[in-house]
Amino acid sequence: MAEKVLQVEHLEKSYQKKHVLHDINFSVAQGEVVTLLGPSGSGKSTLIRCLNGLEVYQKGTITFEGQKIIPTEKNWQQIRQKIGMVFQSYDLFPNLTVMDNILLGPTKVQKKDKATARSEALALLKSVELDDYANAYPRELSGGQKQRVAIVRALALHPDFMLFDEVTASLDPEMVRGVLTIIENLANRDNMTMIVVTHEMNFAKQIADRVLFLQDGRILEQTPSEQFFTAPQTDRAKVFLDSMDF
Amino acid sequence: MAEKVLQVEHLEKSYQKKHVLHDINFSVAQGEVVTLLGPSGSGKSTLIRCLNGLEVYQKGTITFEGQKIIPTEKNWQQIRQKIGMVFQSYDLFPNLTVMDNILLGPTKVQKKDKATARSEALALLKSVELDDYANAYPRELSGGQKQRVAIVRALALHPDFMLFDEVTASLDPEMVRGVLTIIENLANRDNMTMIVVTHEMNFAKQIADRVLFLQDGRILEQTPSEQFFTAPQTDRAKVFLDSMDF
Amino acid sequence: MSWAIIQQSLPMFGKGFVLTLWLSFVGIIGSIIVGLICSLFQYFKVPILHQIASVYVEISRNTPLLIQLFFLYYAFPVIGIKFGAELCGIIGLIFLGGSYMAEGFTGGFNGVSKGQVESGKAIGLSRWQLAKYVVFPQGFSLSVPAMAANIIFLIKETSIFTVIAIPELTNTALDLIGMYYRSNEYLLVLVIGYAIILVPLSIVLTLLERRVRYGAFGN
Amino acid sequence: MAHSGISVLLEGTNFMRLLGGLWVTVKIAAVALIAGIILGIALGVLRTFKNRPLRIVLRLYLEFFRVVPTVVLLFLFYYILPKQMNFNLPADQLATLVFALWVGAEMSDIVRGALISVPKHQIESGKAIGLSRFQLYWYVLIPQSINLEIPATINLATRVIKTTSILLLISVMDVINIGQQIIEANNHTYPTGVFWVYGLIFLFYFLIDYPLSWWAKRLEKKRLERENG
Amino acid sequence: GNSKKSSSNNPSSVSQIKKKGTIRVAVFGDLPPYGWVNKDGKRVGYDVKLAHQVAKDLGVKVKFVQVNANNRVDALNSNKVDLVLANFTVTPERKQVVSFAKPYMKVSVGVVSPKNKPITKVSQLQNKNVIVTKGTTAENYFTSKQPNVKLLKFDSKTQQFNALKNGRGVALADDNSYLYAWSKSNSKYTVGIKSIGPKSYIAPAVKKGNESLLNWTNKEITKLTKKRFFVSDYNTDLKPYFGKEVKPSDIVLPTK
Ligand SMILES: Nc1ncnc2c1ncn2[C@@H]1O[C@H](COP(=O)(O)OP(=O)(O)OP(=O)(O)O)[C@@H](O)[C@H]1O
Ligand SMILES: Nc1ncnc2c1ncn2[C@@H]1O[C@H](COP(=O)(O)OP(=O)(O)OP(=O)(O)O)[C@@H](O)[C@H]1O
Ligand SMILES: [Mg+2]
Ligand SMILES: [Mg+2]
Repeated sequence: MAEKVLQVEHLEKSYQKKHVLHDINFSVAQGEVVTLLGPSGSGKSTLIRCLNGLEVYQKGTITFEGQKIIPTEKNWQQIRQKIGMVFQSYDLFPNLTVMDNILLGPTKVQKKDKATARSEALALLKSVELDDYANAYPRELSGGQKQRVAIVRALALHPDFMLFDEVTASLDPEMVRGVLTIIENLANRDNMTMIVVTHEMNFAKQIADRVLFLQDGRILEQTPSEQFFTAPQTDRAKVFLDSMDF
Repeated sequence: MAEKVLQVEHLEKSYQKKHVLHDINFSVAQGEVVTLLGPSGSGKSTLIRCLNGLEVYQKGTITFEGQKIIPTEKNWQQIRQKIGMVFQSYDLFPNLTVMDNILLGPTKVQKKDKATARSEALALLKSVELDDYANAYPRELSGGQKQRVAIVRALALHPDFMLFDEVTASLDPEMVRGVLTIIENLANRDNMTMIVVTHEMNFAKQIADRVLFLQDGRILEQTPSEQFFTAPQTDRAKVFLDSMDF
Repeated sequence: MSWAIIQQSLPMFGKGFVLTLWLSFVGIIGSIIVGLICSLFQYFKVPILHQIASVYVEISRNTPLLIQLFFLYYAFPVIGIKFGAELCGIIGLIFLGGSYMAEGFTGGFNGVSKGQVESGKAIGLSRWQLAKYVVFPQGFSLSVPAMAANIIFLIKETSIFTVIAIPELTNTALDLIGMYYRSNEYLLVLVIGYAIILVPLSIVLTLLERRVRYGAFGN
Repeated sequence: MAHSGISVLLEGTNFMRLLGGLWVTVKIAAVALIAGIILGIALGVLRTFKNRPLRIVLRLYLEFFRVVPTVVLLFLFYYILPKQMNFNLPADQLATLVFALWVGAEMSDIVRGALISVPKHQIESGKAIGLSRFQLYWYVLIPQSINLEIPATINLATRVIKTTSILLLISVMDVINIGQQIIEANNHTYPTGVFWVYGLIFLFYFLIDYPLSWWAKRLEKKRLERENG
Repeated sequence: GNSKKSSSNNPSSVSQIKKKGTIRVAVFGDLPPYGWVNKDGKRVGYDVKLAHQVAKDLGVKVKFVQVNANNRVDALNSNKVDLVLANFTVTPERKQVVSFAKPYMKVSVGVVSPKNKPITKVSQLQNKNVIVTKGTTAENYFTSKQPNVKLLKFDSKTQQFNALKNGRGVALADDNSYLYAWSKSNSKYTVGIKSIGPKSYIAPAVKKGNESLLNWTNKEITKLTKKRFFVSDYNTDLKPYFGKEVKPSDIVLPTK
């Protein structure tokens, strides 16, 4: 098996009284694409947010690129430069232009040279067909365009690992494809290691190497993609898959 | 052809400077289910809102059950009792219980006897499997449940005609089916006349007698359902349909 | 700091305290009534009255209570209109508070979401029914924080009544200081007097506000 | 008789003196606002930190200035501070200080409110690209909260300007105090002078505050329009 | 060493005043003819003239701080001013909180009322509203000696006189001398009670413990009295405002 980029062991997470994640164990290999499926409220977002230090977890360890993460805000801040994350709500900073949104990380966090960062950013924008919008403000973009910029913003830090949390959920149906194509390219062409939460079953089928199926905060199954969509191991997953196409 | 319940002729609508609907002409026959498809921003919501007097239109006439509507707020108020409408954002009144939400129309607008109205409301709630929630407040319900109550609230006025505007768009995927089933039953079992705006293509296929395809505020085609989904008349509709399944 | 001095002054402060409470109470009730009437004029766009209400709100909000009181108390009698000091105070407070309350209610009514109004229309509610069953109940809850802030504001404004010789809390303190020169003691009692009224009120209103914000109407 | 009273305003240098008093008023309000706003921004940012003791102290500061009427604050500072702490300022500077501290308290609440109403997603997006806490505030939170703060701040300014009317109680030579001097000096010749002098002062305040209120309302309306699409 | 330290700490000592080159004097701003601002915006009056003379003799400039009756004591105690020349009547209570220099004027409480409803006896005031200014000897007198009289208490002279004109009380009580002046220019009113309570004196006041300025002021008053300064001050600044019922000897102390 390829090198493990990320390893999660015995992760437990509660919100005040609510126990949301139970004994989560899994790992992701270099270049692997894992999709996280499961009904609403099963803990997908919570899990993926733990992996980026956006949630405090109570127990367990996360090992990233061979190093156990000591979960202080300072450490996370370092690690986040290597783990990109994109959310459902395309949260571009409305007070900055598209270009400035993208440059903020490279120039302010990584202290890169501005000119280099800018030409890199332009190349990335070009790859998502948005180079014309470099100086536009987020409010001038459609949802799909915003989400593509959000992906570029994460990629501009050259992360080793990407997390996507339902990035198309708030898009108009016609906008969905453009965004998914970019993620698909990242997976297949650039061989990016990533974890993707999605409700688009066709898309999941297409990119996932492996599926983690979550239910009530537990991993019910970890199955190679082909097998999951044709013959899932658990009944719950079957019911879930059935409900996803009307 | 069956009796025309609704007839729209030469409808034009602008918001300040923006011309949003151009020369809209169509009619709906008794018991017919029309779905309104089209890309985001094409004017679907605006059109459907004009049909219920929620938007002021600048030109054209709407004829409902043989009578030309004189578009004053007073007239619309009468007509709205016969044309039910359900929105994307399940806007139940948060200050009233489920039952009171439903009873408001029948008892206050139509001055029905409270006991009768209540037993009718209970029957309707039962039909959507929510009779246990009669005394709950909207905040205690899930999105899918709220949307089902919103449909019941509209039906409680015994409308002759129903308008649905993307009623499942803000629901979790697993909640969608329950709501669509109810609309499907209304169409197929109760033979309700209705116009449905939706992005769920499978659902549209299943219930529509006819599809109106809107683009940039114009009706590009009006095609019987079977034909539209297999061989739409316009290229634009083809592109649209392609984009809808990844 | 002398306890004896404080103790001796307590009966006078007690009277001032009661008067402050009473004037605030009457002023606040009056303000709510005036505010409500104005906001109803504005909500229903009653011809003429709604313009009058708007002009009133602007004048009242953009001038100091002190000058309003000076006018009522010192200037109006010159043109033959005379009210007693306490009446002047109450009229002034209501004149001021009415516009703040009106803005609060109007803000609440306008804060009711468009979706709610449209849902109401869609089931055929008339304009009045819409107001009665949808806009007002929700609008009042939305205006609670503004009301809370206004109530505290108005109580504090009663301190200005001192300039028209109403023996409320502040006037009492300033008077005692002028006679017996024990400013430390009297100012301490004065601050405590206001704290007794306003701290609990502020806590209750903060809690209320929190409930309105997070509780009731999360759709 | 009432008509002739208006000429009290034109008598001698009366009108110019009233304007001079107004200038004192405006100057105190302006300096207090500038200083208070700067103070308030700093405190507002601090109040969003998780540090509990700090938050409690700042909250107490806010509540003190909220609960005590401004008239009383003025007297407290005017009489107590110099005696207890040997700290002395002329009345107008002292008034400026009190108003600045008051503005700082109110402003800290405005700033805090605006900061915490920046959507949580924005903070998370910022964290996700590795921004430090300072960078998060500087590039994301503060710029985004400004639209929310401006109307509230203008409204605060109108309140401060109105409240300057009480300065006459601590012998600042503000517009009202000058007005009283004029009323007293012309009382014999113009018995209805009181009406006109207070009337003019009333108008002065209105002319300063109304445009500000109008501006705040307009900004607020625009912001709401932007937010609701 | 202690006393030395405190005197060098004293910002109002004669040496400090001379060093700063300014003396800060509390005066009234709305009490003609004692301390007021005339039509041209100039501070004038009997007290103001005295202040100018004091400054001149100290060889410094004068800076006026306008006060109301009820903050004269605190203006001194909180170091807002060095000297009070604001018609400050010497009373036992006040002596405990400030130091009075030698008096320069005589005074007692009088009561002014409308000519058409004149008040001539204190008994007419029982249970009636009487207007006073906070922190005056008139307020003190009625509070302690006439508890059945209802007092309306104002912050400033302007406010109290306006209140009388608006008929908010049956009469107004204050130091008789300016009531004479006021009633002369307001001919519908008369000083119906010329004097009640004890005769008293008006004197400059300094902060307690400010021996240096107190001693200097005492010498100054003695000197000015001898030089008949107060007589000429009376003639220029007071006499024109008083009616015939006032004689110089009612106000000015005898020149020893
Ligand atoms: N801040 C919070 N406080 C308390 N409970 C929370 C919080 N955030 C999430 N939860 C709870 O944790 C559980 C998991 O939520 P999570 O958002 O991870 O689910 P999800 O699988 O991402 O759902 P969805 O598909 O709807 O996004 C849910 O029961 C949710 O109610
Ligand atoms: N209140 C408004 N003021 C100005 N323009 C508006 C307003 N509401 C809608 N529009 C514009 O009218 C056009 C049609 O909008 P409409 O909401 O009807 O589209 P739609 O087909 O329902 O889109 P969606 O699928 O996203 O709901 C769009 O260009 C929109 O920007
Ligand atoms: Mg989620
Ligand atoms: Mg729409």
